[in-house]
Amino acid sequence: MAAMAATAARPDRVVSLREIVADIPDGSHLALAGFAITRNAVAFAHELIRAGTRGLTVTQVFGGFETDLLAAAGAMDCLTYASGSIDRFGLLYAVNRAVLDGSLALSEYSGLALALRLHAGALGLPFVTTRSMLGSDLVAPLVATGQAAEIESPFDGAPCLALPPLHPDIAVVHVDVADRAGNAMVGGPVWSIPETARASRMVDLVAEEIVEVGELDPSRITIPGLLVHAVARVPHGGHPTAVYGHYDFDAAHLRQYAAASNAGGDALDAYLDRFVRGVATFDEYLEEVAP
Amino acid sequence: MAAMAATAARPDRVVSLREIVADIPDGSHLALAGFAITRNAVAFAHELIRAGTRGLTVTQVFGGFETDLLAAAGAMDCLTYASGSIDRFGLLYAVNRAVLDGSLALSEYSGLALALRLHAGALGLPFVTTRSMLGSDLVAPLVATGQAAEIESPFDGAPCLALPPLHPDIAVVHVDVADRAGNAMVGGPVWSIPETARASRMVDLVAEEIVEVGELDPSRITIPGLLVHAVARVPHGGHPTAVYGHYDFDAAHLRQYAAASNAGGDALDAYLDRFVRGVATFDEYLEEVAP
Amino acid sequence: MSGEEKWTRAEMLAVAGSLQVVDGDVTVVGLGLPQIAALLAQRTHAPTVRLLLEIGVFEPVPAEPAMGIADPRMWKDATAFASTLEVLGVMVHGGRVSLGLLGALQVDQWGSLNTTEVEAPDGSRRRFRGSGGSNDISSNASRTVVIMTHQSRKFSEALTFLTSPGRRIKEQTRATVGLPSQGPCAVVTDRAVIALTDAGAVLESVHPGEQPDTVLADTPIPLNVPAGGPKETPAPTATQLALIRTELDPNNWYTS
Amino acid sequence: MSGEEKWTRAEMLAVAGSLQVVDGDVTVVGLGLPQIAALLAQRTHAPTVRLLLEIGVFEPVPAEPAMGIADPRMWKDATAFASTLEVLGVMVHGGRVSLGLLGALQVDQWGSLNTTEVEAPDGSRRRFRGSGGSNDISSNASRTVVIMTHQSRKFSEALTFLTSPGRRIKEQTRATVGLPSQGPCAVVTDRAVIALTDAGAVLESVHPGEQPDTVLADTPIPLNVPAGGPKETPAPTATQLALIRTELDPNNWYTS
Repeated sequence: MAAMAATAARPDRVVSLREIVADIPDGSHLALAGFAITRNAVAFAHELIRAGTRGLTVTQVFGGFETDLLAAAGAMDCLTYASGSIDRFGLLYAVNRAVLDGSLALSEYSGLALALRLHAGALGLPFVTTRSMLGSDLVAPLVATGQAAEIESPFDGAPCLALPPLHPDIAVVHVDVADRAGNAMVGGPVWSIPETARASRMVDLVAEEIVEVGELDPSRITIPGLLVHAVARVPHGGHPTAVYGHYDFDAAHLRQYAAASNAGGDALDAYLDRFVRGVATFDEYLEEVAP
Repeated sequence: MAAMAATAARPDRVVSLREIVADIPDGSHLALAGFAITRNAVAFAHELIRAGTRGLTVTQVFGGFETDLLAAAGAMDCLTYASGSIDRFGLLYAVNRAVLDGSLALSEYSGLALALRLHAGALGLPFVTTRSMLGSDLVAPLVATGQAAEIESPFDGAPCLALPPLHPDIAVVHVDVADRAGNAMVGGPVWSIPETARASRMVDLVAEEIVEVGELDPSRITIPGLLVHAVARVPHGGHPTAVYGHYDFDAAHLRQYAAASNAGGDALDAYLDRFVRGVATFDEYLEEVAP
Repeated sequence: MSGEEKWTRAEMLAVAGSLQVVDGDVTVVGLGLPQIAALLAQRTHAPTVRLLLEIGVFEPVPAEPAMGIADPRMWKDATAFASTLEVLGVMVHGGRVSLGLLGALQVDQWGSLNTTEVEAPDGSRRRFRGSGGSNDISSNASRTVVIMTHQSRKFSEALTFLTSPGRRIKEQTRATVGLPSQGPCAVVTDRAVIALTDAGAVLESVHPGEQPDTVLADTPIPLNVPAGGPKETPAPTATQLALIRTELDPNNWYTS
Repeated sequence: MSGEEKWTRAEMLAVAGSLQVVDGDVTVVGLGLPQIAALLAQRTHAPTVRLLLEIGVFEPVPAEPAMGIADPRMWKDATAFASTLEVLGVMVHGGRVSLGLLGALQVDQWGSLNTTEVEAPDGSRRRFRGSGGSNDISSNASRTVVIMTHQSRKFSEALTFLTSPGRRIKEQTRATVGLPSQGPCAVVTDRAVIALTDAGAVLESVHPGEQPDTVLADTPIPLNVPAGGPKETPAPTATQLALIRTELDPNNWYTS
């Protein structure tokens, strides 16, 4: 039995975006982690749409551009969220249209309540309790579908809402930088990214940049590599949304998308044909938007 | 009504350690955040002992040197913890002796269970649930005193343990660096520091270093200043415990203390007289230990 | 333009909204006009207001106009970047937020809000943003203020969807439902300030140039009028208007 | 010294403990000999073992001896610094830990542990560390291994205090109690390896130089012996001993 030096055998989790998408079967329960117009996994959403993946359930605390894109492409059957918009550029028009025409089943929460369900999933808690949502119309449909229960505290009898843990199959998060073992850093506010990744059975990352293990400050790790299945490098992969410290959102492109999504039909199809289905890679898309 | 420039009016929360201690009445419920031989608020514990503060209830997930010091001085009536030691240097001899002679009432948890009670306090949750501690002898005394309840999940009927939120009066945390508004950074692992601070009604900090607002990376803040009541600068204030990135533990001094604490009686009194009660300030103590 | 054509309705709304902020408030700010109202307060009478954004931002001091709370311009000079659990959990649900500033599609006489879905007279439905942190803030903040434009269809005794709870919820008190705080204390519109009390809604003031009777007619919820009639809301000052026009919203994204 | 005086009992214990680690295990390590066993495995047959410390450390690769898990030497080359909620919560309670390595004062035939308090024959009590993460790890990790010195008083059918649950808890199954995993799978001492199964404890192997009968006599819990008797535990290799003596514990803090 040979002794080894005190240096770590670290796994290499770097793959291509195409490999990440190939591992996602139709009907998967995806957890997304963008927020409106910031840090959306757009390169991933494009690749998923090109792969023709269908029947997805998506959980995302705050929906955004990526969410609407998947709805526009008809990739989603179910959505669980607390809200969605593309900030001042508009609403999630494709999502809202699909909800109203019945092609997308929606479960709605408050922001904290859904973050707590993911948090309970992350920690393996039997269930979590909150006062949020009590009295609101959000409660009844959740209780009816086993997603919430009105109970009393065993300590003081106070009414509270119990929520079961949530365990999506695969979380996909766009990060600033990851090392080759998947230890990843997110700069700026992190909204529900930590618990979205930790609640999921598998975590895939898209990173602006990939470095060697040991180059990142261990105190700045947002997602430990131990939880990560694979990481793909796609610089500018959040376009047209902003990635803090890397690039701003592309206002002109967001306006163009919002108009197409609001119009729907041929206008939205034309957008998808030109920018998503009509290109082979995200690099081609980036050339198309900023030639 | 005059317009102001877009620069913040930030509060100044810097005070002396003596002022922090003066604001802590006898009988307060303190939350401490050291861990065995690392990052203990030793300067604070010294000042508290010199002030003669008595009848304290202390909550601390992992007890350490600071906890034993308060027990040695007879400052504590009640302790809630999950464990305690001074690592390989020994046990919390003064704590254990006080528990056995009945002068210190002890509530015991698992590490996660107590961290979850503080976490529930931090988030204002009605209660929190876990599978930890089920079946163990830790449960019965907690149930008997209203600190836990055996319940079933309203979703699948699984047995689980409910724990009420915990709200100490004042948390005292030794941090690496804080800005003048109390935004504070802890390097290295943070164990239960985040929820210990957030659960408490008031947070006081002892910092190795204090800088101007704006000098710290907002992504590296462990405790937001908005939660902080006061911060005092005491370089080397964790001695003889380690503060990661600043100084190592003092093995010789820890051995000296462990021997005195294990012996108790006159030996322990002599330690306290020489190093705590017999000096006027922590600087004098530092000169006494490393003249 | 209204008020002798010296300001827009949206400017008046931002100013009246800002006056609800008390210096020292710990305030969570929703998307849109609440942002402008909070920043206006921060730059005028409430320099120590502590802003929080549910995206996980502590105490930002934005200097440039932003397209929403997900626009990094809105996070400028923050003291801490954190998570939603930290803002909606520790700060809001933990009872540490004194004021929430929220938008709404529809409001009832108790300040319950709908930000989810509305129904047109022809029965067709339109969907909006959903709750996000709105429900959490209405449920847990010490007080909340609703900031919205004043149209008759936005006031209703029977909300299409009750997203966020008011001072009473379908005849129940907040305490009965299990909510900790008093809840909404005012609806500020571009025509009036409506105070919300446990005895019902009160037309506290109408903005300069507005007639109380016309406002009442366009507010189809039970609305009390104080003896002596409503006051007149203070007119925007030149300083407030200059701030809005040159710094807070120079592109008229919110206040046109 | 035992085993032809070539190694100490504590060295044998560290080696036998290390053999319980399977390459690829995600392992939470308790204070003391479990540290040495885990590091020995990491430096020999299990180079991809992923260590976790309840203080909030991911995947450290310590190069120097440490005085416990709160000694920063034990955190060397960690990939992430995090919190107790992250290690005992997300990793352990979340079901992501395959192996816990724990110390104990007292163990029963199902692997339930006492790390809280013991009673001397004269009725006097002595208190120790308490649970820390031990209960959480025993309750939730896929499997746990107890590492302790072998003294008759440390084995008992009736623990003074049941700190951490074993495969059965006071005649109840783990499933009945509500625990998710199988629980403890072995007790490794400085004299033997005792396998823990749902049918009871089995004297799997005795260390070189130990007599099965003597070991059985010093293990006052129901203990099955396999047909053909226990095996002999593999003796420490020169490599293992050299590592312990020169790198992992050169000061004999744990293995004297």
